[in-house]
Amino acid sequence: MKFWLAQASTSAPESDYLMLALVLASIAILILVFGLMLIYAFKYRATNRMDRGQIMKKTWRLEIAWTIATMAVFFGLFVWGADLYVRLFRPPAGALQIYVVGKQWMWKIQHEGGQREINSLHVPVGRKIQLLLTSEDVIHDFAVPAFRIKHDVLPGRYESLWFEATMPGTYHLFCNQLCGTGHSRMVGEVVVMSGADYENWLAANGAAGTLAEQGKILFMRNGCSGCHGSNGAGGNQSNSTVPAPPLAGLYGSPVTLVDGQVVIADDGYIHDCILTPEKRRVASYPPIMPSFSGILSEDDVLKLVAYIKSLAPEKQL
Amino acid sequence: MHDEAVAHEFQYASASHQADTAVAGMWLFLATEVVFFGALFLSWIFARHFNQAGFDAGAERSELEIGTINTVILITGSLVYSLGVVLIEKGKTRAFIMCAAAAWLLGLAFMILKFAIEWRHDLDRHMFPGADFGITGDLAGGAKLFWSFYFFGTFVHGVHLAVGLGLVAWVILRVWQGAFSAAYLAPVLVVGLYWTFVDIVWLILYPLIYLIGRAT
Amino acid sequence: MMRLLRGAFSGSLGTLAALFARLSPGKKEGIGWRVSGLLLTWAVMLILVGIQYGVSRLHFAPGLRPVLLVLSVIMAALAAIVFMEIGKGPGINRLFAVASLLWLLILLGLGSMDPFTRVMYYVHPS
Amino acid sequence: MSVAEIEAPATAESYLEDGYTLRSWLLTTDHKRIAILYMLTITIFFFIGGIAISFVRYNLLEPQGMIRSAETYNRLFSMHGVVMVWFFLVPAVPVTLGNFLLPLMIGARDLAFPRINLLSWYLFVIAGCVLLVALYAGGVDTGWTFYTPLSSLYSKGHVALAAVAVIITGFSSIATGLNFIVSIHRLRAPGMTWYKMPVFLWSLYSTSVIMVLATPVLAMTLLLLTFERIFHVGMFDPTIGGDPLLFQHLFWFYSHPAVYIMILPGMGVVSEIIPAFSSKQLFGYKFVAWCSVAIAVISFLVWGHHMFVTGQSVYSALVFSILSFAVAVPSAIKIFNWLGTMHKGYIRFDSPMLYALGFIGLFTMGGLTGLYVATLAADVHLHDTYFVVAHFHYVMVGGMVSAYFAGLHFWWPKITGRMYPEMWGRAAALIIFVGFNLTFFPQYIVGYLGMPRRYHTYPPEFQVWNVLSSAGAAVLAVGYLLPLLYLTWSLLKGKQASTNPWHATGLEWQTPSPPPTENFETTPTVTEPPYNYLPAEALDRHA
Repeated sequence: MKFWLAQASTSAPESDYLMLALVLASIAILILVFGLMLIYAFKYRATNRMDRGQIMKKTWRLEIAWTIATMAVFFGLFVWGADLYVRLFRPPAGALQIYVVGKQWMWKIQHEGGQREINSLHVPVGRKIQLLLTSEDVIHDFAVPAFRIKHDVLPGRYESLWFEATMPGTYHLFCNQLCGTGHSRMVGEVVVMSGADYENWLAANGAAGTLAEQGKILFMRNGCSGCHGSNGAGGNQSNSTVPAPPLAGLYGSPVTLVDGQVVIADDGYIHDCILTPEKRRVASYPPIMPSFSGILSEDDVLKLVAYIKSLAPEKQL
Repeated sequence: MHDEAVAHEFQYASASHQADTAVAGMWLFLATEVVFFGALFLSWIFARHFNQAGFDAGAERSELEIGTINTVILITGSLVYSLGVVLIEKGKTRAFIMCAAAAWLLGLAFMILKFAIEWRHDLDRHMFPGADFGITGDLAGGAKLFWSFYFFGTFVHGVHLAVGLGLVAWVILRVWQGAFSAAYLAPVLVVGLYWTFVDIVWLILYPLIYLIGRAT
Repeated sequence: MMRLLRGAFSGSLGTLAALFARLSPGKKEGIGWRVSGLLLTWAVMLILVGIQYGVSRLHFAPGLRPVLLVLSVIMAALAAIVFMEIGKGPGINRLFAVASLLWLLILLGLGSMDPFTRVMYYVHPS
Repeated sequence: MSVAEIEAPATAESYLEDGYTLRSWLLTTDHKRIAILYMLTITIFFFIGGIAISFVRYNLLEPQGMIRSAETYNRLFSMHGVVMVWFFLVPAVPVTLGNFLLPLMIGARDLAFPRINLLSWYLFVIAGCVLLVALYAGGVDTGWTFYTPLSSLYSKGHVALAAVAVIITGFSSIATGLNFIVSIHRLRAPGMTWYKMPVFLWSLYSTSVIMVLATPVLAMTLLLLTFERIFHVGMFDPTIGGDPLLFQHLFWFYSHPAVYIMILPGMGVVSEIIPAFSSKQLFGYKFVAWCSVAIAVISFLVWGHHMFVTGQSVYSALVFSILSFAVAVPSAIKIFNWLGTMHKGYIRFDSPMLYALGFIGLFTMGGLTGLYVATLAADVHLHDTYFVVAHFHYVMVGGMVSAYFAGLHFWWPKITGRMYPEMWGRAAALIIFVGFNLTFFPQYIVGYLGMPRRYHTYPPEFQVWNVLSSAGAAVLAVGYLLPLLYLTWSLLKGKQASTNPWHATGLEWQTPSPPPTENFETTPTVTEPPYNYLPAEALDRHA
């Protein structure tokens, strides 16, 4: 029998303090409501013929008093919860990025070094981890109760979720959004390890090249290099038949779209350019990029994104 | 014979009390229709916001001319029915029947133009967002969203218009039979409100379908 | 206060309807002026549709999109005021109409706040 | 046809004696008979939903699941949700007690549109039949929320049929709300000003506002879903750039206010019962009345709090969170006013009062935990866990069903002309209170510990809480079966009820029990304020 939940991330204690405040406030109000109810029920029972005295008549002052008191407490709770929430969903600097793909009914996880796992996630303790989540079919939800974090995983876009584990151990990973028959089997574990253990684990599970290396193979195989050049140098009349934007150095740099909007070429942008290029068409190139939706799986897109990222010079922004 | 002018259901104080209440009931029903179509408009906002290029590319393929003629037809239909209401209030029952019949025919003309001609034309050009959708390439997704909106929205509006045609036909019949007249107008007014409301919905759908996507 | 607002509201609707009637030639009483009011409204609506159609033919600038929508809203308002005679009958008719618009605003306003402010995914400048 | 003469027949025979044929019931336009028809129908659905959830609780006795098939399990809880929400909770109080009492309370002879009222019952029955067909064909497995793209493109259940059933019942709900609003505006008896209306009518009015202005959005949403389901393409389809979150926005635009469709009438019932059994005026009448309206309006501004972790814009989430706190304020005001009503009253503990006190307690607990899930960061942890399940069951079952039973016991003598055995009534109220807490309190804990909703199997460490909960469900089932038995018994053997057995105020208590078809022989003129209870009289009565 378990009464308490492990606090295994930096945000867990913060979330629990908030819960504690809520619990204490509720208990106080429950004591007030149940207390008054029971006292009145007993004291003012019809068979008790004691003199009631003057019955309270003026209500405005009382009504306004408890309205304002309630509002003040509520506003305090709102600010507290909002502050933590905003910090929880703002990705931190310098985090270790791990990709998570949900599909009916499993979690597929890819590390930057190319290591892959299913229904388990190995992370080092004491490092900020940023998860980039997407789904191949329906909406899933990535939840780790011990970290007090949760986010829906949607098809067709990336979501970001971060945490910093503070305690080595193995914790539950649940899908919290009903995703079909196997919903309750879409569970796994998060294994938090010391830094050294994590390095060992990475080495022992070394994959066929890093994610970026695997992406490079796909880049050649799917004909991307035909237009964008073999090293992502970009296309022009000399080295390929069609003009296509250069990809080296693209990641993290601003891109001007046809409608004049300027966006930063981040993971989500590159992902969209591969699967739905019409959505955010880049200016000054003809609209000839075909959509790879249905051709490339989400895993493949991840690898391509990782490859394009690796073409960017190390930027210190 | 039963005098309709003074008889009323037993929860009302008078016939005019009942008639006014019926009209108020229709206004409230139309309020529900406003939010009903509001949900459709919100889906338009979402779809276009996330896929502007494709959505507009789809919209460019819509039949602007037929859409515009249909808009004129519906406006005229509302006008004619409203003229009929003015006339029947002054006791000109036959003139009302003429007007309502004209409104009915205009409604029918809209239906024929929309579903027999425009829809068929759209389907012939493979605009139904199914397997052999006529727009391919990058813009296909957004265009499919547009045409989903188009077929769904015009269908739902068409169902409303079909109900309107039934109601107007019923009113014409009852006026013909002498059941409704200047002395007892509530059903005529109630149907008129609905009839014009269907027109209003089209007035909003018209720019969403035919106009907005044509900017360059 | 409420009564004043209600009065002002239905009064202004009545004035608008009457204004359309007065602008038109014909008798000011009886059927005549109501018929001409209806006809005038119809004519105005046709002109607005004409403008909408003309602009769309001409491949207009994107900035004109809201104008096209506003024209439609004006036409819808004209239909409600003149054809549906919203100014007539018990005051709750107006109450229901205004409520429906308010709720439409809530739905579209709060609903579209999400797509317009959503950051699909942003990378912190690391 | 239904156009009748002004003067009603002089014979004041009760509405129950006005024809005994099946036809006289099935074609009736009498609001009281339609209320009875509704009462029978929703009782059937209550037990269908109850049977479905019994299997669910049975399954959860073991971590690996007592029912072998996960598919079956998903269909069971989905059916429980769909049936309970749309075929019991949403209609429950308005179409039964509301239908019966609204004309009586405003001093009218019927609702404004009696035939539309009958139509709304038929729509409800048709919707119910469509749902039963869907159930017979195998049911749905998407949960009652029908989230896309699971429901539109992936589910193998009968989503379209279920959606059509919900659309039809939605129109039934719109018809009822429309009728109520127009009746309250147009049919009040002479002297019945807005501030002389019982609070129950204020809450029915507010409920109707939600029914009328939220339900159409659900209808459109489910039509879009059905379109997408049939043609495999549509506005929510992420593969072509559609946004699945759009579905959630539209769905919750209805479904969050719908929670207040469920709870507002319950608050209205309690606002009638507390003064009646305290023999005292309702404390802060205008506040309680206007709080209903405020809840109805603000409830439309908070739907996004169901989507704090779904990928909605952070800015939206902030706005929806603070508005969610705002909607809790009027609810809190109501609770304090009910307590203020009890203060210095002459309190009697008949069964309606016991149910009403149970309502206050359970609703307070449900409302307070609502604050947890309105608080952004806390919701991140609690979202889609059993905590949420417990929270809304406290509000909707602990609150709403208790209030429905309270109202049923309070007005039973008026509706049927019979008294039920009082001791059984009190016993059932206690059993329900205890059983309810045993069922749902453990779910708060197991939810905090992380157990997700809608899980067919679960990690063994959660088993203790699930077994406790299932045991509580068994107690609760007994509590809900008891009223069915003794209320049915009372129809046959119960004591004849007097016109006003509880010494309550209000127009409905001035006409015989059961009331005549035309409600009042002559239209009453109202001069007194509501809840004109005289404590001195009460003292004498019990001396």
